[in-house]
Amino acid sequence: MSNDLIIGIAGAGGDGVVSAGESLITAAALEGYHGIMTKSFGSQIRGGEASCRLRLATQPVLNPNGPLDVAVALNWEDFRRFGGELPVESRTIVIYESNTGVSPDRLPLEGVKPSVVFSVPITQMAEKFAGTAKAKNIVVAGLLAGWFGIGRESMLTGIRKKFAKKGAEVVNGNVCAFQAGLDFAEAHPLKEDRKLGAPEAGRQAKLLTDGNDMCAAAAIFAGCNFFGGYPITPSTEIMQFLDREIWKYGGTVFQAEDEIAGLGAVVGASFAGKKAMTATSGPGMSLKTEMLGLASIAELPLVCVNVQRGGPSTGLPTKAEQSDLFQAAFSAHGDCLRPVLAPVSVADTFPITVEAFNIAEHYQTPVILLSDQEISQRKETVDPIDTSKFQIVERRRPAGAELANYARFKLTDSGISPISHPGMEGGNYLAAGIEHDEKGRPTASGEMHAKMNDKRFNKFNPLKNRRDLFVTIGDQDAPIGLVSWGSVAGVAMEALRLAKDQGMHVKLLIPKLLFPVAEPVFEDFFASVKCGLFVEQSHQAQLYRLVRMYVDVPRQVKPLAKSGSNPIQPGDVLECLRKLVVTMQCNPNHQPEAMVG
Amino acid sequence: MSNDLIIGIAGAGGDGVVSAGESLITAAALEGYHGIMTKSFGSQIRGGEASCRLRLATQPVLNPNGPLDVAVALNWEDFRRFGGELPVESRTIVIYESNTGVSPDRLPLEGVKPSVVFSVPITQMAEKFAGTAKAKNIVVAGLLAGWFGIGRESMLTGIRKKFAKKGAEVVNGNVCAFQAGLDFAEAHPLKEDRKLGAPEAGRQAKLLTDGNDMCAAAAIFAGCNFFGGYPITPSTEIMQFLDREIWKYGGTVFQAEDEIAGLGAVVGASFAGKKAMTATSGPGMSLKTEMLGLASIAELPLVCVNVQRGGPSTGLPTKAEQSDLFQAAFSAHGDCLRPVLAPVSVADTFPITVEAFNIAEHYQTPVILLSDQEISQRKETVDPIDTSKFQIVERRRPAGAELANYARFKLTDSGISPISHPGMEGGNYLAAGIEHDEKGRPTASGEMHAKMNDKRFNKFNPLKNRRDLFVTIGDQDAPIGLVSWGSVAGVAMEALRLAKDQGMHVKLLIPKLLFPVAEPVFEDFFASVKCGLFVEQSHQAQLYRLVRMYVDVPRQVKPLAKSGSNPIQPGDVLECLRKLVVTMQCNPNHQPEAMVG
Amino acid sequence: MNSVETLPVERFQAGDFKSDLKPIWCPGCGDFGVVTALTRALAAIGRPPHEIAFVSGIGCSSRIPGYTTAYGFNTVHGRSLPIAQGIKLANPELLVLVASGDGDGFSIGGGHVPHVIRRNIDITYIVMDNQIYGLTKGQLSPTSPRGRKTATSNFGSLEDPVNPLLYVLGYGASFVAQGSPLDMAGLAKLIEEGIRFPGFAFINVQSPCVTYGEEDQQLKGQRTRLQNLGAMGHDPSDRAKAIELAREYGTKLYTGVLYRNPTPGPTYGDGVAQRHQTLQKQAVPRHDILKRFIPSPTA
Amino acid sequence: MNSVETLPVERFQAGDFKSDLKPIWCPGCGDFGVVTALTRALAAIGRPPHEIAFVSGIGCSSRIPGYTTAYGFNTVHGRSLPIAQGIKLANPELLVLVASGDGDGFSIGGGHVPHVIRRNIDITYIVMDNQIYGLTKGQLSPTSPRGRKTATSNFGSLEDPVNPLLYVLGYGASFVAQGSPLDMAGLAKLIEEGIRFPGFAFINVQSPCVTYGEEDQQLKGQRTRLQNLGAMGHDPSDRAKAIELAREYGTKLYTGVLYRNPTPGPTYGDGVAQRHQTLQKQAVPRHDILKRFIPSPTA
Ligand SMILES: Cc1ncc(C[n+]2csc(CCOP(=O)(O)OP(=O)(O)O)c2C)c(N)n1
Ligand SMILES: Cc1ncc(C[n+]2csc(CCOP(=O)(O)OP(=O)(O)O)c2C)c(N)n1
Ligand code: SF4
Ligand code: SF4
Ligand SMILES: [Mg+2]
Ligand SMILES: [Mg+2]
Repeated sequence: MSNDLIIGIAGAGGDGVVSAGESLITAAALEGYHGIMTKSFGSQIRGGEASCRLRLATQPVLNPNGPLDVAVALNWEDFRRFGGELPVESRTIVIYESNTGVSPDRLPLEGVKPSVVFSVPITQMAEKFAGTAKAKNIVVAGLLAGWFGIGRESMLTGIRKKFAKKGAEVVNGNVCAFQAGLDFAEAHPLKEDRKLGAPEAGRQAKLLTDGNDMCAAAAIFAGCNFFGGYPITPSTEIMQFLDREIWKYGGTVFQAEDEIAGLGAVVGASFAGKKAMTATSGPGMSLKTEMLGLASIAELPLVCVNVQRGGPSTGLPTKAEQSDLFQAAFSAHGDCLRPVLAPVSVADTFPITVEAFNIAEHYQTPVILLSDQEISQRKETVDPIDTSKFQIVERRRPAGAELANYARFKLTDSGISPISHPGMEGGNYLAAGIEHDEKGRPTASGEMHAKMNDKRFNKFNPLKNRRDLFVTIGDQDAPIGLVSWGSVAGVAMEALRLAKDQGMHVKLLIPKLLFPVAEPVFEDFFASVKCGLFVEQSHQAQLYRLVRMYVDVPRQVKPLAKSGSNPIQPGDVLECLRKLVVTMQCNPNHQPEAMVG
Repeated sequence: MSNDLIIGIAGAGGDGVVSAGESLITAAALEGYHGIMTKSFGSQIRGGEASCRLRLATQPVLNPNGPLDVAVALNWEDFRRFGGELPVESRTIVIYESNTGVSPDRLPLEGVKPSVVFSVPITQMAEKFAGTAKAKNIVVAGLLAGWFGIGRESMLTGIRKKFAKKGAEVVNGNVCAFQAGLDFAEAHPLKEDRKLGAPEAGRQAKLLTDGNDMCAAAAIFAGCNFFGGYPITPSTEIMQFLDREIWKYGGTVFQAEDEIAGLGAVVGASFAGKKAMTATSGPGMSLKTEMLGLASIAELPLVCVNVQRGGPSTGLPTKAEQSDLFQAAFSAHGDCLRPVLAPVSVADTFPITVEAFNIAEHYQTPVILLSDQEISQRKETVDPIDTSKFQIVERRRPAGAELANYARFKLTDSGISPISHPGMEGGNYLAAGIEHDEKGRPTASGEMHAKMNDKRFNKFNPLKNRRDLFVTIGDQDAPIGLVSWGSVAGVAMEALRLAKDQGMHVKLLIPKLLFPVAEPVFEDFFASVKCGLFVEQSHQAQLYRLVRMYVDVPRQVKPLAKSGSNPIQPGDVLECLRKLVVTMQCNPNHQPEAMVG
Repeated sequence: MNSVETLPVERFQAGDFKSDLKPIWCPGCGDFGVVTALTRALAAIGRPPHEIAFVSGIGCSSRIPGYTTAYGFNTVHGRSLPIAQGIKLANPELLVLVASGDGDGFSIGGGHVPHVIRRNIDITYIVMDNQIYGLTKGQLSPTSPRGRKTATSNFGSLEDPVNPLLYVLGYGASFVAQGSPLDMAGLAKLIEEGIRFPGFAFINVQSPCVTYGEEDQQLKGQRTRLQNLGAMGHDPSDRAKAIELAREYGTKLYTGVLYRNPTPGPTYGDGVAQRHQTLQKQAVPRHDILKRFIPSPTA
Repeated sequence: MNSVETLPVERFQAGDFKSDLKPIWCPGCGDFGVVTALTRALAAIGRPPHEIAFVSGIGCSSRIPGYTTAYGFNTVHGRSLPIAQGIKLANPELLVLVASGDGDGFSIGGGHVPHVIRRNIDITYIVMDNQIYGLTKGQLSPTSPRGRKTATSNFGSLEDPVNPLLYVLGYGASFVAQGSPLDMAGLAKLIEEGIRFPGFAFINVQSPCVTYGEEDQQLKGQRTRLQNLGAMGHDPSDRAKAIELAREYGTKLYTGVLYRNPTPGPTYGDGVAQRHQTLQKQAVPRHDILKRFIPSPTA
């Protein structure tokens, strides 16, 4: 029996590798399993190599990483192209297409000799039963369903649905191809039963989606009425989802001529009183810099999603990295603060996106939502979400006496001034990028500038005590502390489990609010900490550096930071932790080398 | 006798206030005095109020700030509009236009009663002698020359030159108006002689210019051949100077359609093998973000000047602030490092600009040069500079064997790879914003990405030991440390003098290289430091925060940071220092409130 | 759809649209005339100030929203059009005006012009074209003539100027006009017409910069050159003729409506409104949106 | 001045301009034809690869410089033209080529087009116009026809498309052509002509996207629609006629030279060269530049 299975499938672009993975994870979701699926392609738009990586488990899955339990190769050249993304170990069960002509004891894998290897005539089976090699993915699904015990019923339903239009014969052929996979598996049982056990929380079906669609859905839930943006990988699906949905609510999706105009339209929509958002990735964020500054000084609410990819510049457009945090916090010129939030998973993208809108509207500010390529494009099972538990915040509008001698930028105690919008009688004012007085009139006065800067910064103070935007796992008094964020937080969570298993006394802090730095939260966390790691996917260890600006991070807390594309593995974390602990024990004053990758 | 005189003059736009100041500082420069002059205007382009502030001294002047020794009001409404910019104290000598109808003991100045006040019929004298009220500024110049003993000869020469074309009568009239000012001063001697003493370093004439012109001249000296940019206050004069000069050297000034295209053309010119630069201010910097990232990954040398003004957004376009440091270091998406330099004065703008080009060419990188509105637009006397002492660095071009199987991004020990350019046979390569291998071929490999990130960061390591880019003043073992940068460094220098006069054991560090943070230099500086201040003109104390990212700043070193427009005064620094020292002595473990303004 | 409903003219006076912020333009600047003409046009239109959103970029000209009582937005350099489009799409009921300078509108902001026009978003776009960068003190503008010496073209400009009238006609604009504060009544009328036009309307205003402008651009210089298209008998429905006249931008100085499409196409807002109507019945409640993610079996 | 000196044709073969980087375009993508035509044109021109700078933005089409042996620069989205202008101005000796897509060139990069044209900088600009965003997988492009359904226009586009041919003619371009990989020889010839043209040259290429493009844009679909301007007897010196033909972009599919100015004006480079010559004698040595700051008495 298994409770956690990592399956990797690779082949050529047309092999249906991804659709095999999708039918498996869909089946798993319907049966109540937890799962994450990631896809990876060569740089070609079409016809290159394709792979997917599927992690299914009986308890929550924290990340898609780790060496494969099962490797499926439809051809070896393509499989090998994914290198470190599909790591095979000796314990990996290898299933491959017989017609590759490779013998099971001479697999073209450097330095590993997997002990369980199946050469399967996949194409031949597809052709024989479904009458077409296109059914290869159906055979693969059958094989996996057979060996690992998931999805038999749901995949059969899927086959019937998918091919219904093509007539009974085609349906039948594909059902037979699937069955052939099942049969093959039955005929070649694994020595050890590796079927997935029952889901721990029962067989209730889960939702299944990716981070981009989740973000878009959350925006609709939060009341977003306007999207302005420009396509860019890996964020485009947010706009695409909204374009399919938002019109139904009287909203608008505006594909602008560039990212500047996209955010410009969002700024306009917000000025006009609507909840508005944009979504982009690194290069687009860079172009939005000036407009974000305008929104900050004009105190206009909006949500700006940055689905991070590898940088700098065009960088690695289809790979994840966490290297846009500095930019999120500091790209604009002048003194200006905008909150930065980051979800840790597809599921988490829902509450964090809703929170982004709430913070934007409450504090009258642009909010940067930092997702990343992995979260945004991975398929993940999600437990049903009770939306009635969520509060939706609306901006504070002026009323009654406030409109009598209306001052848009009134210096209030909270720093938040009631905000009007065109159409509201008596609320007329001049919004501007130039410094202004309470009434919005332009000024060059140093005194007024200082007051307005104070207002624009101090209004965010309450955010620093939003402990609900931080997750701490482990004992409060643990001497070893991990900090991690975004998609890598799932890796840190798994590392935490492993470290505890090895008897380390360790805890983990996951901030979802990255900026402003919540000093009290970090200070409390570090109170007990003697050594530890910031685990993050960037060359510069951006969160580590950012926190240091405001918090005295204990000297023995070091960054474990790596450039993107190759994900950090739980094992990497564990190893660093072990080294750190050993060094500390030998020489508590020693300052180990920085671990920046 | 005086050795340091601060004169403020204010009037209406047409009153010639600035030209009076200019003729005085010119005369002073010719006579070997040190001087700084700043101008300030209302927000109107024309016809509003105008003022200038002139500090002349027998020894080097470190900043233009401080309360006035002499105030000249051509009318009181306009004078008062400048408020804190022209602070009058009881010891200030006040000179004003009689026709304002104000009596000398009822000056419209709140809370001060200057003891020495002269009501002078300035307009009447101008009309009488020069036959026109336009000569008011000539009368004012005469008054100041008379009372403070500067510029008599040179101003007379100036008058003769300026009015020569208008005939002997006009020349004569103006000479008489000037003489009338001198005579008035002689007839109303000050109780105490306030004439400026002889310049300490002798009467050798000095250069006179402002930061923008100095920057442009330094660029030409450094070999700059291409400028691409777009006008923006307060940086436009750099482009304007270069447009007058660079063509003579076969260079080009390209006024682009926007800042993106401006920097784009610079990137192109650099790719084509030329030394190239752009100059802008905050909003323009924000627009250049994406292009700067491209230059970083393509490793193309260029200099990008940001003449900082008040932010965020349009902010305070005509006022100085030091609030673009975070942006300079961190605006681009992805992990990427570009050096940031800042001069402290007009004179310093020469070596620092040359250094910016040298670093850009040597390290194949964009360099951000952070000037600010004050340095860029103030007139300052500059000691003659021996340009033969400066080294000019050229980029390392491939030759011979290196061109055989040329790899543009070769992973060398230094991280610096010889760079070819179109036209060079055998050097052909693909430059790109996308991640690449040594040959410039696009890649999505995590391994290659990590290697290239390492290369692009590690190549800058030698910079962190460039101690020549840091100035330390004071005893190495002083327990009190000041850190300051840019135009505010001059204020800190003056504060240091005052603090020493008061017996404090204090030293000052002035980094001209702000990023990467030179850990060794700061660590050495802080070794003896128990308490101290970062003195800077930004709300967020940006240098303080930036240094904290990389250096363990002693806990009792705090920011003294203020939003822009109203400059920090040496007295402010002194007061904060005193408080800090007192608190430390009472309770060495006490953590005083942050002093962020 | 008519973008502006006509209300009784007496409802408002020009003064109702003038704010108490004192303009800081140079005495004699042409922009004074533009704000006057505009407030007259707005009085004629009769929409109350709070139903008007007035957007601008950065420049002397872009200060204009602050001098009116409308909701103003003095944004950043070159981006007034995208922001205005967001406002109009977010609330189609608003009367949306945009003001710009020649640099703001045709240099840094020039990339946005074709798109607002091909979308035909119902806003009125007024460019104060003084052939110079006023606010930054006299640099070359995209409409400065070839050879012109300015602070950034000390040896004369080497490039042909932009032709705003021809460009917007080429982009397919349905309402294109040019005015001058010299003919205040005419300018007010043009702005009014532009606002009433159902769709994107462009009005180029020859608004001289007295401080950095050339002699012949000043109102005085204009006096001898200005030719009124109405008086000339130009038929504004004749697009070919309009293009021909537009070509003479920079040599001749025509005022009036160059082109008014007699059969204007649908606005972007019309398309959106229709789509909203068609699709609204398909909406599931916002709080049920996650139901989209209930998986259904697949192969 | 002729921008390219004619060298003996035999000096280079098309193959000399093909790099060994394997294109990762989808099989059948129109861009394969463009690189072939281009390398043929370059062989005909006869300048060695190292004297060529080939700049592009981002998009499938913008990958093209990497597939040639020229100095390539695959820059950022929409900014190929400014960068190319910097290269040309910094070193006028170089042959500067620019490649772009419809999105890269007319959406995000559209603001740069009028300016390079009015400056008349001597570069050759090739846009691979497939009426779709290929690289990002099928979103609306500025040249997609009204009503077109794409991943970002699920209910159909609400806007009129950009007309690249008409726009560049309106901006005053002196060489405007359209080609298709369907007529490889013709396309190679057009590119060659564009390069030889002394001044800015624009070539729009109908290069179909086989993966996200519509049926009628595919080479097969083009076959029935393509009309060769040469065969039609079009006189490329007739600007009015060129504008008329350009108007039919999107309905008709003309290939060949639409417009070639028979008396092209000076290039920007000509002006710069002349200025350099005039001013060089005024230069003080660079190390003496600070002498500018020796004050002289003033009043
Ligand atoms: C991004 C950015 N770039 C440059 C500027 C500086 N700037 C302000 S207005 C302006 C041009 C003004 O010319 P125009 O648009 O013609 O308006 P005018 O002042 O002549 O009315 C410039 C370059 C800025 N504020 N922001
Ligand atoms: C600043 C920025 N915005 C968006 C993108 C994403 N992007 C890359 S190519 C492209 C458009 C591609 O379309 P087109 O220019 O027509 O080229 P094609 O792929 O069709 O050849 C987009 C939106 C980007 N790389 N950079
Ligand atoms: S500078 Fe020119 S455009 Fe600006 S206010 Fe003065 S006259 Fe008007
Ligand atoms: S997606 Fe389209 S444009 Fe891109 S390579 Fe494939 S066929 Fe060509
Ligand atoms: Mg102008
Ligand atoms: Mg395209």
